[in-house]
Parts: sequence; C-alpha cells; structure tokens
Amino acid sequence: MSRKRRTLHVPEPPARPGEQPDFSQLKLPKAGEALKPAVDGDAAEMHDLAFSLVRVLDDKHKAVGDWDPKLDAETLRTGLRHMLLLRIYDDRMQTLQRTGKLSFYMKSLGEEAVAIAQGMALRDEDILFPSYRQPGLQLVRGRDLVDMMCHCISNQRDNAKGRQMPVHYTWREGNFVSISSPVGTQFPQAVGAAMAFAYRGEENVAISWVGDGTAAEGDFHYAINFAAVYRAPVILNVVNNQWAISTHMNISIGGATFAARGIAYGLPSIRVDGNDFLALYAVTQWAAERARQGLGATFIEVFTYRGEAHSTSDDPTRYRPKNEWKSWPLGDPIERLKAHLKAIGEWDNKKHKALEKELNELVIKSYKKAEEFGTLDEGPYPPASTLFEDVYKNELPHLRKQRQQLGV
Amino acid sequence: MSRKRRTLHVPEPPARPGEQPDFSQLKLPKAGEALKPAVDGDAAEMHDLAFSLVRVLDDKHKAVGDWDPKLDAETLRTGLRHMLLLRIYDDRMQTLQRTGKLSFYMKSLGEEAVAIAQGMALRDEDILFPSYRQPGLQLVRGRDLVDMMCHCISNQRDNAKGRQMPVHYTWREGNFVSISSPVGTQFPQAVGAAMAFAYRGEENVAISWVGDGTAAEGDFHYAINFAAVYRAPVILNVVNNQWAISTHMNISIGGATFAARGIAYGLPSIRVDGNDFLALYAVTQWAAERARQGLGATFIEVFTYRGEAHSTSDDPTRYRPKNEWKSWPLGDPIERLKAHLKAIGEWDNKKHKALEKELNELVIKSYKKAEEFGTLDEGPYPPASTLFEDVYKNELPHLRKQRQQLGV
Amino acid sequence: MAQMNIVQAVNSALDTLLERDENVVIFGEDVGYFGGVFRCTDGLQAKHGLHRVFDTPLSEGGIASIAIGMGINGLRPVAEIQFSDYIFPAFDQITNELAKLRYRSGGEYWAPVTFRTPCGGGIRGGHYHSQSPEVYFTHTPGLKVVVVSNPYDAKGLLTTAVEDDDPVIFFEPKRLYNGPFDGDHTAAAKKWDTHPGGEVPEDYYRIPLGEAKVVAPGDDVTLLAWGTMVHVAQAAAARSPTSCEVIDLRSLLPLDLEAIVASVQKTGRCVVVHEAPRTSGYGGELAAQIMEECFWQLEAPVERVTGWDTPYPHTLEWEYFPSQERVMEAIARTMENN
Amino acid sequence: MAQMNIVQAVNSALDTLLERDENVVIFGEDVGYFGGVFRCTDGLQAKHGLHRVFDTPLSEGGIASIAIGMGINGLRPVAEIQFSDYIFPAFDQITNELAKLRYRSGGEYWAPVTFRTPCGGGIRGGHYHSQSPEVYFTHTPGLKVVVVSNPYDAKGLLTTAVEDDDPVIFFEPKRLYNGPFDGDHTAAAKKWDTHPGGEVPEDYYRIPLGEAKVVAPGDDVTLLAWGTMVHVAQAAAARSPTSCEVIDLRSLLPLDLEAIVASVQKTGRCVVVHEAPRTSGYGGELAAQIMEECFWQLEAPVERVTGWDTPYPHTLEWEYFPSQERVMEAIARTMENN
Ligand SMILES: Cc1ncc(C[n+]2csc(CCOP(=O)(O)OP(=O)(O)O)c2C)c(N)n1
Ligand SMILES: Cc1ncc(C[n+]2csc(CCOP(=O)(O)OP(=O)(O)O)c2C)c(N)n1
Ligand SMILES: [Mg+2]
Ligand SMILES: [Mg+2]
Repeated sequence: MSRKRRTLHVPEPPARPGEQPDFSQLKLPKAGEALKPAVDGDAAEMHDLAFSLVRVLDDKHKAVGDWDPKLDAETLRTGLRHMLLLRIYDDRMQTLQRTGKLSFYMKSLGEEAVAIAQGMALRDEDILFPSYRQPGLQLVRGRDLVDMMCHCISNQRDNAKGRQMPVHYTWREGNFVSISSPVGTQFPQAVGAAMAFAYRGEENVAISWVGDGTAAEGDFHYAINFAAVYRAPVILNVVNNQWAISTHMNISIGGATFAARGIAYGLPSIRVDGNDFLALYAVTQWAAERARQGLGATFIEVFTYRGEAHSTSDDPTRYRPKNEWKSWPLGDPIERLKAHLKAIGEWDNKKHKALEKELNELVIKSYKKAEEFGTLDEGPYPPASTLFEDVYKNELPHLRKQRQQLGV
Repeated sequence: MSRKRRTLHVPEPPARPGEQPDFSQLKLPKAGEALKPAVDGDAAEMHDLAFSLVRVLDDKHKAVGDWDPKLDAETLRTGLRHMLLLRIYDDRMQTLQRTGKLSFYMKSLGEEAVAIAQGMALRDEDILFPSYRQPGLQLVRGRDLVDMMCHCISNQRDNAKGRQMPVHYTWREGNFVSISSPVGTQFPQAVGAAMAFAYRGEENVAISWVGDGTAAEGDFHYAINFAAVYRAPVILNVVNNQWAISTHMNISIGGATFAARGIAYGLPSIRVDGNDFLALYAVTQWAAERARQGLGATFIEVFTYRGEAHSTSDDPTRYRPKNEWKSWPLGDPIERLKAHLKAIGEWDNKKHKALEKELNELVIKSYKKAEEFGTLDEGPYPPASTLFEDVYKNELPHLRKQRQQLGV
Repeated sequence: MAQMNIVQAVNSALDTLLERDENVVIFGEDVGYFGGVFRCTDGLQAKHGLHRVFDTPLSEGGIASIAIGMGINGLRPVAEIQFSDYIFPAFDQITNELAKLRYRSGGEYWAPVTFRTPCGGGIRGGHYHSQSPEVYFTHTPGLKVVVVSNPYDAKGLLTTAVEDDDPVIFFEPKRLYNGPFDGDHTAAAKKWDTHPGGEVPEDYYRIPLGEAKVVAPGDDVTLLAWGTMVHVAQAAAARSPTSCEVIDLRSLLPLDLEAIVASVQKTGRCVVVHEAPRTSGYGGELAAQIMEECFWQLEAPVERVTGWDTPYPHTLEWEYFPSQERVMEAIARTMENN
Repeated sequence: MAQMNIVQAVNSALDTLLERDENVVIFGEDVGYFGGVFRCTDGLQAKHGLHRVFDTPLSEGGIASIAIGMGINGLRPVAEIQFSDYIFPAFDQITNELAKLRYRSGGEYWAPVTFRTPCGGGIRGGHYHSQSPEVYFTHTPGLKVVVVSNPYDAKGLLTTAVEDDDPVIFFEPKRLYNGPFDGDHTAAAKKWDTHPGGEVPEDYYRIPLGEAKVVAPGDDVTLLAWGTMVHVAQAAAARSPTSCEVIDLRSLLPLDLEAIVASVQKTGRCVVVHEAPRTSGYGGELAAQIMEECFWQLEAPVERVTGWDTPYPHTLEWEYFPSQERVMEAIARTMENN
C-alpha cells in the first residue's frame, strides 16, 4: 500500500457517465446475519453493527433473523400503501413542476422506506426533525394531501404562508418541525428537543435525519456529541443515499462507514439496509425503546440510493451513470416489501393494481382541491401584509412602518 | 443498566473540591503492551490503538516494547533540557504576571512533553498549528527567549506588534503559525496546509493540536473529515488533559475515547501516554513517516493532565480537588524522563541541579534583556501608527483617514 | 433594594427566573458547577439543580442548536456564550435558524432563546476578548438585541429578554461587570455603589425592550450610546462646555426611534458613540435614520465616534478605545457648524 | 472579445488564472466534475486536473478553513460557497481567522483566499436561496467585498480579487448569471448579448477593486447600487422624469467614496438601493458617509430602497424585491424637498 505521493489525492466515484455502474466494492452481509443486542445492551459491545448491515428480508423475500420485527400483515400493507402514495405523489408533483405549477420539487424515489418505516415505528408524540428528503413522515401521521400540496404550489392556504420553497413543509399538529434549507441544522436541534423531553421526565423521543453529504457539517458533530454527553432520547439518522447533489459519498467519507462515527462517541451505532422496510422498522423501534428507557441516543446509518435527481434543478446524467440506480443491489423498497407481502400470501398483483389506482385518484383529486385555494402563477397568495407577520411574535414599530410603506 | 429516566442526565467529574481525587475508573495498560503496526499498515486493522495507551517507559524507568524509539542519550538530554526550560520559563512568566508585568499568562505544567517530544520528532520544514498550550515548540526550534518574552510583555519588540494577548505567539521563521484565541480553528487550517504540501508533492507534514474541550467544536470535525478524504499529510492531536477550564472531560466526551473519533473516519488513531516522552516521540515519528510516504493523516489522543490553572484568570481550587495532579497516575513528564536517563546511567542529580541553575540564569538574563525593549506598563510600545498596519497588505483610504484622525 | 454589580444583577435575574418558571434552563461553557468565568451563574446550580444549570461541551454551535431544539420543545433556554468574540461558530444557527424559525414555519414554531454574552473591550483582552459584534445581529430580522450599561437595567432587561417569546441577543459589557467605566483607565477603578444603577431590587421586575433612557438631559447635542460607551459619553458630556443630552439606547432592536428623534429635533446635533469598528457599525444605521427623520432640524452631520476599522488590539488598546477626548472633539465639531 | 454571460465570464477568469498561476486551486461543493450547480467551473477540472479543481465535503466551515491553511502555505485558493445563504457556517473562520490573520501575526502570516458565492433573489429561491449578506463582511476589518453586476466586470474583478493578497468575498448575483434583470419579472428574460457588459475579452485583464463606475450620467439625483440593483436602478432612472446619475459601486470595500462624493456634491440628492434588509444594511453606512461628506450639499435626506426587515419570502418575492417603482418613488421623494 506504500506509495510516494505526487500531488493531492482527490477521491472519485467508481463510475462516471459513459461508464458501467460499479458496485463491486460493496460488501453486503446476508439478511439475518447481524446480531440484535438487548435494548439495554452496552454500546461498547455493539461495534460490529456499525460495520455490518442489518437486513431482514432475504433473497426469497422472507423475513429472517433476530431483527425481524414480526409485524402483522395489516401494518405491512399500511407501510406499502404509504410508500406507494409517496411515490405517486412525488411523480405527480414533479410532473406539475415541469409544467410550471411548482417552483421547485424534490423526490424521495428509492428512499421511500426511510420516512415510512421509521415514521411508523414511532409514536405520534415523538418529535420529528426531518430533512427535505423525508416528507413521507407526514403521510404516516395522516396529513391531508391537500395541505401538503397547498404548500408546494405556494397558494394562500400554504400553512407556511409562502415563506419557503416547496417541500419545506411544517406541520406542528403532526410534530413535524419546519424544514429549512441549510442542511444539517435540524440534527442538533433534535438533540435539544430530546433533552427537553428528558428534562421533563417524558418518555417521548426526538428523531432527525441528515444525508451522507450533510454529515460533513459541524452540526452533525454537535448533534452526536451532545446526544452522547447528555444521553438524550434521540435517534440520529444519516441517510446515506451515496450522493449529495453531484458529490459521491467517496468525497464525504474518508474511510470506515458513516455508522462508525457513532461509535466514536460511545453510542450504539447501527448500519441498516435502507431499502428493507422491516429492517428499518426494527432498528428504529429498538432505538426508540432504548431512548424511552432512559438509555440515551442511537446513531443509525441508513444505507440506500438516491433514485432520482437531487431536485428539479439538477440533471444527474451529467455526473453518474444513467442506469446506476437499476444496478443498485439493494433494489427498490416498494418492490421488496410488495414481494414480501406476496411471499407470505398477503398481497397480489390485483390488489396492488387496485391500490395504485386508488392512490392515483386520491392524488389527482387532492390536487384539484388544492388548486381551488390558488396556484403558483395566478394566486391567490397569502395577502401582502403577511410579509410582515411572524418576524416577531408581535409587529415591531419599524416593521409596521415598512408595512405601511408597502401600503398593506 | 436499565433505569427509567427522571430528568436530564448531566455528567459530573469523579471528584470535586473537598473530595479525594479519584482516578479509579482509569484503565492504564502496561508499558510496552500496545502493538506497533507497520508505517504503511491498514488503518482498519489498528482500532485497538484507539482504546489502549501507547507507553514506553515502564515502572522501573526502562524503555520497553515495540514503540521504543531508541533515541540516543544526547537526544534524550536535549528533550529534558527543553522541558525543563519550558517549566522554568513558565514559572518565571507566571510570577511576573502576578506582579503585573504581563497582562495574562498560561502554563504548560505537566504537559511539557507534548510540545517538546512531538516537536523534536518533526523536521523544521514541517508546519506547526499549535494551540496556546504548545509554546514549547518554539524552544525545540531554537527561538530566542528574548523574542518570546518581548511578545509576552507586549513591548515594542513584540513581533506580533501588540495585537494579541500574551502567549499568542507567532513565528514564521520557525514555521510556527500565529496562535489565535478562538479554540480549534487551527485544526482544519493545518489540514489545508498539509493539502498544499501534497499538492506540490513535497514531503513535509503539517501538525496541529487542540484540547479535550475543543474537540467539541465544528472545526474538529472539519479537520478530521477533510484530512481523511484527501489523505492529507497531517498529524491531528487532541491533548486530553482532562479539563477545559472548569469543565471536566466527562462533559466533553459521551463515551469511548477521543482517539476513537479518528477511527470513525478511517484514520489510524492512537492513544498515547502524554507524560511519556519516548512514547510521544515514537508515535509522532510514526505518524510523520506515514504522512511523508503519502499515506495520509494520523489522529492522536495525547492523554495527560493539566497541572496548573487554565490561565492566570482562573482558580482551579473552585472546581477540582486541590491535589488532583499529585494523584494523577501518569506522573510528571520531566521526572519520568529524568528517571529514565538516570536509569540508563546518562544523568545524575548533580547534572540536573547544574542544568536547572543554567536555565534559571538564562531565563533571568533573557528577561532583563527583554525589558530593555520596553515593558507592559511603561512601554515603549509599537508606535500608534502600527494600529492601522497589516489590516490589509496596503493601507486602504478609509484607514488612512482614520490614522490621520488619530493624528499618527 | 440591594447594592449589586452587574454580575450580581444578572445572577439575581437568573435566580428569580429559575424560581418563577420551571421551563427556564441555563447552560453554557463553565456556567454550571463553576458558575461561569465571570461568575454570573455562581451558586445557581447548587440551588436549582444539575439539570437546570449545567455545563456544556465547548461548542457554541452546539449550544445554540440545542437551545433552539429545547425552545421548540417547550423550554425557555438561557445560553451563555463565554465571550461575544466566540459567538461566530453559532452564527448560522442564530441567523439562519433561530431568527427565521417563526417566519419560515408560518408562525407554527418558535424558540424563546436568550443568549447572554460578555462583550466589549477595556480589559486588555486583545483581539479575541474585546469585540462588540452587536450590529451583525441587528441586521438579522427576527432577533432582538440588547446591550446593558448598569446593574439595574441588567436585571430588568434580562428578565424581560428571557420572558420574551422572541430570541434575544443580550450583551453584557465585561468592562462594566464590577463597576462603571468612563474610559479613563488611569483613574482608580470605581464600584457600582457610587452609581444610581447599582441599586437593584431583589425581587422580580421588568424593563421593556425598546425603551431608551435619557441618562443626562441637555439642549445642544444628543449623544447616543450603549454599553460601556454610555459612561464614556456621560463623562465627556460632563467635561464638555456644550449642553449634551445623553441617551442610553439599551435595546438596539427594537429601537426607541421616538426618543432619539425627540432629542435630536430639540438639539439639532448628534454624536453616536460605539466601540465596534466604524464601517457598517450600528452608528451608520442610526445616522441614516436620524437623517431620515430629522433632516431639516440637523445643524451638523451626525458624528460617529467608534472603534477603528481594525481588529481590536492589545497593547494599543487605549488608542483604539473611543475616549472621552474623541467624544468631546466630535461634540465640538458638531458645534462648529453653527 | 466574445459574448459571455456571467457564468462564462467567471469561468473564463478562473480558467485564465489557473493557466497563469500554478498556485491557484479551486474547490467547493459540486464544483469539480460537475462544474458547479450554476456551472461556473464547468470543464475546468477536465482541463486542469483533479487536484486543481475539486469537490469538497458538504461543509462550508471546512472549505473556509482548508482554504486558509492552503493560503498560509503558499497556495492561492478560490473557494465557492454554493449559495451565500450558506456562508454562515464558515462565518467564524472568515471573520475571526481569515480577516484577522495578517493583523494578529504582525504581518507574518496571511491567506490570499477568494470566496465566490452566488447571492440575491429574484429566482423564487425563498428564504435560503436569496439572501444578500454583504454588509456583514463590510463590518469585518481585513476583508474586501465585491459584488458584480455584469460579465465584463465579473471577469475583471474576479481576476483582481484572486490575485489580491488580501481575502476577498466575491458576490455573484445569481439572478444576473444568464442575463441582466431590471426587476420586471413579467417581461421576457433578457440575455447578456443586449448589454455592453456582455462583451468580454477572452484574455487576461484586471479591474481594480475600489473603483465605482458611473453607469448612467445625470444631474439631479445620485443612485447608488450594486449587483442586481444596478439594473433596477438604471431602469428606474430611465423611466423617471428626474435626471439620475447611476453608480455601480462594484466593490463595497474598499469603497470609492470619491466617486460617490463627487456625484452627490453635484446632484445634492441620493438614493441607495439594495436587496438586503434595511436595518444595518450597507445603505445605512453609505447614508452616514454621504451625510458626513456632503452635509451642506444635500437637498434631501439620503433615501434607502431596500429589502424589508423580514426574511426573504418565496411566494411574495415581488413584494419584497426592491422594484423600479419603489426606486422611482424614492427619487420623487428626494425631489419633493426642493
Ligand atoms: C449549509 C448548506 N450548504 C449547501 C446547501 C446546498 N445543498 C442542498 S442539498 C445538498 C446536498 C445534500 O446531500 P445529502 O446530505 O447527501 O442529502 P440528499 O440530498 O442526498 O438527501 C446541498 C449541497 C445547503 N442546502 N445548505
Ligand atoms: C471558540 C471559543 N470558545 C470559547 C473559548 C474560551 N476558552 C478558552 S480556552 C477554553 C477551554 C479549552 O479547553 P481545552 O480544549 O481542553 O484546552 P486546554 O486549555 O485544556 O489546553 C475555553 C472555553 C475560546 N477561546 N474559543
Ligand atoms: Mg445524499
Ligand atoms: Mg483540556
């Protein structure tokens, strides 16, 4: 391995446009292989979990191993429904963005299980600090699609009052904290929220997500360090979808795994197959239970692949092979859960088709309804006077003056 | 270990004023126990080194094990001399501070080996990004004490032109980069400097130090992450002296060791006895050699104890047991190296006394000389016009105007 | 009523707030067991418990972000930034997150966080223990900004700041902690017991944000100042042959524009004094607003006496620190235009 | 000469700099293989090599700090901050380190770093893709601050900025990348080929920092602007019945005070236009300096047309964005005082 250096080393991804996708370096443990420690196990004894990969669904679509959460079919079907709805919703919104109905959009394609499985493993009182890539949490908690759409098309019913770009949802009723664009800032905030639960002696947990790219921000370090020091009841997830816009994870990670970063702070640190609904559910449930018992934070690397462009502002064929997602060995979370449900005799193609149809109609109907409250181009928008609201709890004199200057 | 939480967990140190010092939780491996990997070894195979402790000097003051750097007696005596000089210099300056000759001072007591041994294991072309706790590096590289003192007493010959508080040395000739008070900022800067070496294909290394407290800053994370990604020829040290002003390391670290943080980024990560001159020298030499061979960064936790107050602004008896340092099992780096030199028949008490006397005189003589260039209270100071120099390379018009307004 | 210095007044405010509201939590570097490097939280951990007053890792960004998360989740955090020079690692969390949270969420979320932080120079702290970064925060919509100048105000304003549901950056000029300081560093140090602001009620009271205080009435020139500079301005006013009205702004945002305008319309002249560098300091904003509001009454341009546009020096501190003499010269200059 | 937009002009400047000086290195998020989210570094990695133009981890603080270290060790780094809204995680490294390095080391150390960063709104970017944080940096001694308004200036100023041994924060208004924009969002988008600034030499050239440019001569009111607002001001001036002199400041620090004073002494009236929030924006500083320098010539208070003191909205962007109409009203107001 010794070699004289000649100039700066800059890592590159395994393949670029025009080349064949290459996942040959990937080591994928078999489903069921990773051991499941007791919820109150000693973090120092679990290091393996940070270098392995928790998987429950095997090649034959069966649930295997200690991590199988043994969910009933109803729960699994609900998960499938949410994931499917998310995908259909995403497709529709992205299409609408292309026709100018939204100023911007971002999909969860290929990562639907993250928000859905993890969200389902939690309680409604648990507080969510998502990134822009987990809108699916709202579906789990039953948010009305019309409200989500009204935000995305920036009309007068946008509960964020038109202050942010689409997909920057906020939903207090659902304990879904306002998303902000600066990546990573929510991660240590979640730790603070968790500390507040602990302070009051409540059993709830806080949970947050950042991307593989975002793990390089200082906020990442603050979160994991403070979480460890105060044993905050928080679940900290790095969703490693291998890309940060055009930047491959090889530029984000010097070596080891993202999960290994949790070890460094003495946290239980688990690497999990992010396209395996059951594995994600199980790991999250384990972490939540640990937190509720007062045993502190868990760090999770969710290993997945970003199936779509970063956002509608971006063209991934400029920086990665076109068919990379198709070559991705961990597959499609929806297909995998569907196959599992079929394998256990709880689902079939006909039901699936019917569900797709139902959800498609729901999305279309919801969108029609949403447009009744206004559109991006035509309005009605929130009234201009709202521009000056919510800067402070009460309007300050200089803002009153400015509002009057605008004549509203 | 399961327990229902009642309120927020806040870690505490093992002992507070009025209590007995308590190091019973400390696990100290024996000298010679830690294995020494090949310089080009695989970082993933060295995780043990982050949880162990590299020690060379054993209880009988002999150098043992693979990490023994096998230094000749002359080098060891030079090390002893530098450490002793640093301590005498520190004592003198602190005393002078008490009499108002300096506005502020900070000692290295108990940590002298860090700057001296690590500094000696490097080459003069290697660039240093120290914290305020490694002034000893200047002694290794032969800086004139008078110059150091002129900075500390803020007179007209202060090469920093009176811009900073004492102990914020800068010394370009010695490749010693200007120290700044915001802690940790130098850590990732060192990585940038190392990248510049790599860029030009030079063999030099950059090295930086932060404290245990400082490891919580975002800069810490930037440094270690960028160092890993670009395989920068840098040595990143956390000097864990267990205290950050009044804050015990239990508040800084959630679990594991500081060294474990390097593992998380795929770096060779070594925990070393910071009061063992030989161990420190060996580990630094190993890391420097690795960097020179183009194999990238090494992360080192230097485990030691801050023997004195944080600075002259602080009274440690308010937050830790008075005799904690005396109970510290890894002892005093000067005593240990001295004992070793005696054990190998290269030193005796008479020589030591003589050396002490010589260095005392040197410090006193240097101080007299320094005062000739001015004192804190009486000046002469740098002329008032220097206030406006070095803000930019050339004076900008608005600064010219302000200078004229001051009439200088 | 008791005699207090600013350290004690801050401590008393925090003690009272901890008593009255169980959602108040206090944290920061060295604020717990030790009671803070300036001793402002001395004794509070012992009295109120480890979970209410605690030490944090050395990470201003971490401190700011957990404060926000706690604020979102129902607590009322009071975080200390050990020196205001060290607030910058938290700048993103403060300006992009804390300041904008209520707005961006359409009013759904907010975080009632107060940052206390010692600011300013005059203590031979050099480069990194002397800065006055207040103007950065006044340019960030969503934040309120307070700078105190005496113990009475410190307690009253801090109480209001903590109870405010908007985030407040609360500056405590460290040169004033133990006594008033009028810029004359050759004089013996004074204590607060010689100053009316040193009388502080032991009980709970509030001073509203956004109300400036006329600390010395006068007719010919208005002096605007905050923090340490209030004392420098007062001393300069006392020595000056001109009749000066000295106003302590106390809160920079919200700004008591009415009080300023009333005074300048009367005097027709104004000198703003601040320690921060001149360019884009808050003095520029005040000068602009005064011109806007009092253009026809102004007899001379608004003068600014400020720190120079250099980093804060150590040895030459008194050449940097805005002196009584410089204020007097500025007063005289405004009078020349007669 | 070639036709270029700002993206191409920036690219051309960087290309030329890479050719001429082997110490120039370029890095940032997505700037390497992909060529930047705004494509400003397109093709440069392929042409100059992986080690000279490269991607970084997503960490503005990391980017800033390695840039400083490289600068200390002999390189001339040009770092991109993907949006100026995201410069705040690097704020400490920029204000406490980069800006103060030369000063604190008595001139021994410095770091010739340039930060390029897209700023401003008008692209429906909402809260966090529209900010104009330039004033923060003008308040930080040790930094130079440039905001460009057209391709020709962009290349010439960027070249000078990178070759400058002082650190420069270089703002590129993203709304101008592909064409001039005068604030009328209902009009069809224009290209740079209709604008004289779209003519750009392919070779190396420099424009000195600190020289403002009169982009439209006039007699009765001086309009000061930078970045996108230069175009808004010009359009307003063209529509206004008043004869306006429009000045593009180009560099905010160093500031071309002479040019400003010369113009305002002539016109006696001034309107400053900027996109950033009003309070403590750079407009306040300019107003203060103009009052100081031109008090006796001013016929009306300096007017400020700015973004409101709120975060930058998404849906109501055009109610926020300083419009031609608001500029014209301000011009008219200054003329009322006659
Ligand atoms: C502080 C900050 N810097 C830069 C950006 C621009 N940006 C938005 S998303 C993104 C990439 C994020 O990648 P990752 O964290 O992997 O999340 P993913 O998009 O893959 O879910 C970047 C650079 C930002 N939003 N915030
Ligand atoms: C950014 C920043 N925050 C706070 C401080 C104040 N401060 C100076 S030293 C120190 C403690 C540092 O402790 P550690 O990192 O363990 O280093 P040690 O002093 O033990 O060598 C603190 C909090 C600072 N200088 N910079
Ligand atoms: Mg990603
Ligand atoms: Mg320490």
